Amino acid sequence: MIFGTGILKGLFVTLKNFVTSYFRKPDNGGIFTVQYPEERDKAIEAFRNFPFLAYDGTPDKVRCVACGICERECPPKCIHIVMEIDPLGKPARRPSVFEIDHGLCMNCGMCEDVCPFDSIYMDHAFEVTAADRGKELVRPKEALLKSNDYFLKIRPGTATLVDQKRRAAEEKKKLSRAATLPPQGPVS
Amino acid sequence: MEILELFSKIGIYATMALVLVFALGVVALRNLFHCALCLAAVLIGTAMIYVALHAEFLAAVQILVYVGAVMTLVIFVIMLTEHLGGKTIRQTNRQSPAAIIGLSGIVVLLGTLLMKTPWPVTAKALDAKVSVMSLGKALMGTYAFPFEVISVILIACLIGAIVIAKKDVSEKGPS
Amino acid sequence: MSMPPFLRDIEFAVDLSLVNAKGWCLDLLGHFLPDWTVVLASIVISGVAILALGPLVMMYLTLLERKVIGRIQNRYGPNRVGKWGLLQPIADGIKMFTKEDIVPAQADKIVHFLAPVVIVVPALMVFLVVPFGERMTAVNLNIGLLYFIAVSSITTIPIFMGSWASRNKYSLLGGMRTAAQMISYEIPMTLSVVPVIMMSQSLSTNTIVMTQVGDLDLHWFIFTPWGLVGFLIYFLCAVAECNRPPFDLPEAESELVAGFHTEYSGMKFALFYMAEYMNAFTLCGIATTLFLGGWQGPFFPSWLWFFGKTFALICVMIWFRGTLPRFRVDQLMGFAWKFLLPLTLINIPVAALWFFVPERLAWLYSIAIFAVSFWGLVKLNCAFVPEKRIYPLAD
Amino acid sequence: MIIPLQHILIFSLLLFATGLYGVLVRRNIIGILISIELMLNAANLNLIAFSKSTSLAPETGQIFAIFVIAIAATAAAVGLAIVLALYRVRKTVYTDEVNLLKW
Amino acid sequence: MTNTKDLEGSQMLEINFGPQHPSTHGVFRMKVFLEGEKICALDPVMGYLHRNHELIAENLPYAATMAYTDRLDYFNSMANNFGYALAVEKLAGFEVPERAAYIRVIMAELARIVNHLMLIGFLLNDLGAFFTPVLYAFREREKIMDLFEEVSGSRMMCNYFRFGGVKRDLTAENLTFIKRIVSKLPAFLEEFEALLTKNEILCMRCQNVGVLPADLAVNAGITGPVLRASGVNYDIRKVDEYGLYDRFHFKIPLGQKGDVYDRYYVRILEIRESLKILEQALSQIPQGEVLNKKTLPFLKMPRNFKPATGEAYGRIESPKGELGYYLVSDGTPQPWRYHVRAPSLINLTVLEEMCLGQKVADAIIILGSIDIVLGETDR
Repeated sequence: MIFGTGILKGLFVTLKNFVTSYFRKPDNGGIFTVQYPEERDKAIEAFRNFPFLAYDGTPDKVRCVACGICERECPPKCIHIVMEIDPLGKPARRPSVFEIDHGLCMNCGMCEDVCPFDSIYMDHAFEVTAADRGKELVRPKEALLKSNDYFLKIRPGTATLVDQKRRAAEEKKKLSRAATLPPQGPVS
Repeated sequence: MEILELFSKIGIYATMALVLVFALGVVALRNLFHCALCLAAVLIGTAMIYVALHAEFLAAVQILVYVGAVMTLVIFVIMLTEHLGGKTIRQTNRQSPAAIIGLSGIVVLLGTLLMKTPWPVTAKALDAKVSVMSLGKALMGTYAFPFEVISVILIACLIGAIVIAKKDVSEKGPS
Repeated sequence: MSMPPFLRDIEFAVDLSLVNAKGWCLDLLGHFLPDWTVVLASIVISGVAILALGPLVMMYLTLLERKVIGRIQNRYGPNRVGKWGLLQPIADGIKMFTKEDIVPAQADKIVHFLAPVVIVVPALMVFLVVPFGERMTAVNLNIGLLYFIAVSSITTIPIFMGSWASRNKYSLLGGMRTAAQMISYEIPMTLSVVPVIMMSQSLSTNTIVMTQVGDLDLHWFIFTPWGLVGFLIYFLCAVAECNRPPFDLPEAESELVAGFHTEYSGMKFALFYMAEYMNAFTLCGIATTLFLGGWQGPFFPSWLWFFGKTFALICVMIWFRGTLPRFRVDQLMGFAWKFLLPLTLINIPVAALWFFVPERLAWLYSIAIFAVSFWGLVKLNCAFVPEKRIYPLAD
Repeated sequence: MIIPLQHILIFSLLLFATGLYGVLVRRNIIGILISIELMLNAANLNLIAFSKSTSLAPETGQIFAIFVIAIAATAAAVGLAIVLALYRVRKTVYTDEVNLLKW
Repeated sequence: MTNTKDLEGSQMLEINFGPQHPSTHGVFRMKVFLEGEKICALDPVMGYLHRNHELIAENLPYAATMAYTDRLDYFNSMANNFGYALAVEKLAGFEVPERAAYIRVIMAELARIVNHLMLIGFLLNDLGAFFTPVLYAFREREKIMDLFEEVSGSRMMCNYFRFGGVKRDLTAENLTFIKRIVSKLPAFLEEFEALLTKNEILCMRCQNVGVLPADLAVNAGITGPVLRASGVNYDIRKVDEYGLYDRFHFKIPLGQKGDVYDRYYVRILEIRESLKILEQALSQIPQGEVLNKKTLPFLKMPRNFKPATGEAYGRIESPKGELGYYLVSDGTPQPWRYHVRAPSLINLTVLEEMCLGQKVADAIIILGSIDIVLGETDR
């Protein structure tokens, strides 16, 4: 073994990489850079970033009933919920305040796991910025609300399952209601 | 072309003045590191004057040996012996006034002598061009013996310096 | 091989186009103004050309380096500013200019300011003797090579200034390392040049290029055994002299943060950076001049040849940077003193004998001598030889 | 010669005197050493100036200057080595603090 | 151990490497006393990244801590999850379905590969190579990271393991993707080794530097590749045979001298062994559930999970060494005591012994070869 062969071998490796970087495919040892604003990595369904609140149809039909389970179970305690009180003074089973502090949230997905009302899910949007970490990072309900269509778009697999489950539950509810109440018209 | 000659004259005198200013810096500044830098400036300035006197080879040697090697050594030792950011303490002893008086006397005396003496300037010497080749021939011919002696001295001092600066037997001296 | 005469004429015209352009300017000036202004103008034109060339070369060297290293590492390198990132150096320059200039509170303010200014001066001054092309040496000094070595040795002083004035321990360590490294590597570098001086019997860079003359039958010194060994030694020392990997100890990022320029920011940092790259360029340029036949070469204009060869050498430096880890201080010194220096000392007599021995025989004996001495030096320096190890696999 | 010999001699005299002043008044050994370099430099300048103006072989002055530079380098090397050794033992580089005449 | 307090004010050069320094692998500080370039004393200072991990966990339900364990050793959150899941399963006596157990092994070994590749890359960075090994390692890591993201939703903070299984099943595409990774890695390793292993500069720098004798390593409680590089055959995968490691055939590479080079090369060999495990696991993996049905309600309602009073210590061979989780339950939803035995922290204790008498540059690579992650060291 002559002194210097190891270095020469290493130099050859880098030379080879220099040359092959011009024509090799990314998954084959070529340049694997994703040129971000123009190109984007392929969307991965399981990807989780900050949570969002799903609603059906219009923003006022929030699925969330402000039960506060996610607020309690959130490990870094970044969720703040206040239940809406309707004019009669009774709880409206709807959040009047639903805030998530993005400065605290660690994207663990615990809220999604524990939510019994299929309301809170992990989002794909990662391009979130704020100029002020005290106020702007605390995202209000308006910023968190996203439609079920959006959910279907970003996470088709999960969203379809959830929709099926919800529809089945609805059917069941209807059926049970139909069983307890006398029919009031033709059922479609 | 007289103007160009005038320019070079001005240049030489300016260099001399600067060199003297830096030389004063060498002896008068309190921060030793600054002194060393001033010395480097003096050496480079002197090299420029050598160039003006058509001794380019010597100028290059001066820069190579003095600025490149000796100054580096000096600064190295300064770095080793001075504390980083340490306060500068008094750098001169009490002989300073006496030295100034005595030295100014010597300067005045020698200066007048220099100006009074008629220095013979031969035309042949003014025209003579010293090429690198003739220098080399002289070094290897006429001055071969001193040259060899110098090299022996250099070797001796190299070894001596290493031995002196060496800490103990187990460790290497500075190279 | 000979070219048709008209081609030769065209080549000649292109070759000297830059020189002729300067000549016409001076002629034009000579019609209106006194003689001395023409001399002055000549100096000014050459000076401006060099002053423009230095930073320009540096700017695009940074781009080249980033691109090449990017490709080595399977990245794109800068490609956002301008086509292929060609305007990136300008963007970097603007950034450097507008950055805050931070001076440490305890720093020696004057020296801290002077160091980056002073370091550029020798880096620019050595451009004077680099023969960029036929008749394109700014000053044809008869001691050109010595001048180059002397002036480039000044570089240690401003590095010292920067490292001392920063009042930073990383800087101080970096400065110490610089001193040791630069002095150590200057010696084999200077000695590796000696055979070339012996062969061309001149210190003038122009004459050295002219002794390697030849159109397609190459008389470059690198095609002789002593030239090849000399070139390799010179090149390794050049890499060490401009503090580039694997000899980048003075600014070892993982150890000393940034070495002597840890405390520099903004334009002052840019000046250090500039000096470093200009040094790399001139060292490679001189390597081209000494061993690769300078601007000699067929078909293309001489300056194109010069720049082509120089940039090829710089690419090798960049290649080293993309591949090799760094030496340790003691290994670095050992490499210079125990390996390169003896090899240069062997190289000189081999080159001297080259004069007196017929070529075939000379090839034979020089290859034999170099092989034996290389082998012997490696054997003597057992620290350089990797240990062989066996790794047992247990259950 | 572009400028008269006398001027160079005066200049080198001033340089020499400055160096001598430094040698006389500096407390720091390194300071003394660099002042000695100044003096040697002045001497070199004289050698060159004289070799330009007298009818000796024109190389003589330069060769002697080269010898002087070589000797100066050795002086600096040995001197600084002594300074280092002294500093290691005495923790000082000031001449008036090293007055025991023993190591 | 030299008391560095005594050296303050001496002639030696005192340098603080860190907390902000390019090669301390985070906010870690080494107080170093130098004589020239030689290290006379070294004092590791840690705690800059202390986040109260253990106390937070003691105030949270068991399930919620899983997300926090990701943040311990952020290079291989899969392994951290594994250890914590093991501890809780031991405490509560949950069974893990077979497929989930296989998935766990696959993920843990992939994490080991990622960790070792990155470590070698960063070690070479410490040695002064200009990012080339790191980026080659990144190239391979990227594929594994993509896989992690696909299965767990996040590249680094996976939060993938659950008590009694894993969060999500691997699809057939995932499995073929892993197979492709496994089939391509040996070629990459060849290239990587051609670049590094025989490189003379690397050998000069690493061989006989930072030698850790076997007896010192054992006495100091060093574990993982650092211990095995010193020639001690101790691997928890073999000792405990947790998970399914008893089903796979693999060897434990051992070093001889215990220097930086051995630590580097043992890791390369470990990657090869991990590939063997992965190949076996991929060929054997059965179909079936990935989560124990009994634990699902506890995951939906973490506060309902109240393990009986008792204690459990779950440990795994994390890429850095023995990663252990100690849990004491008092019957409430929160653990009464929770402790992490972090290999990074314990391996760091021999740093000074390895560095004394070496050069500054060696201290950096010795630190790099120990492989610390400050998230785990400081917790």
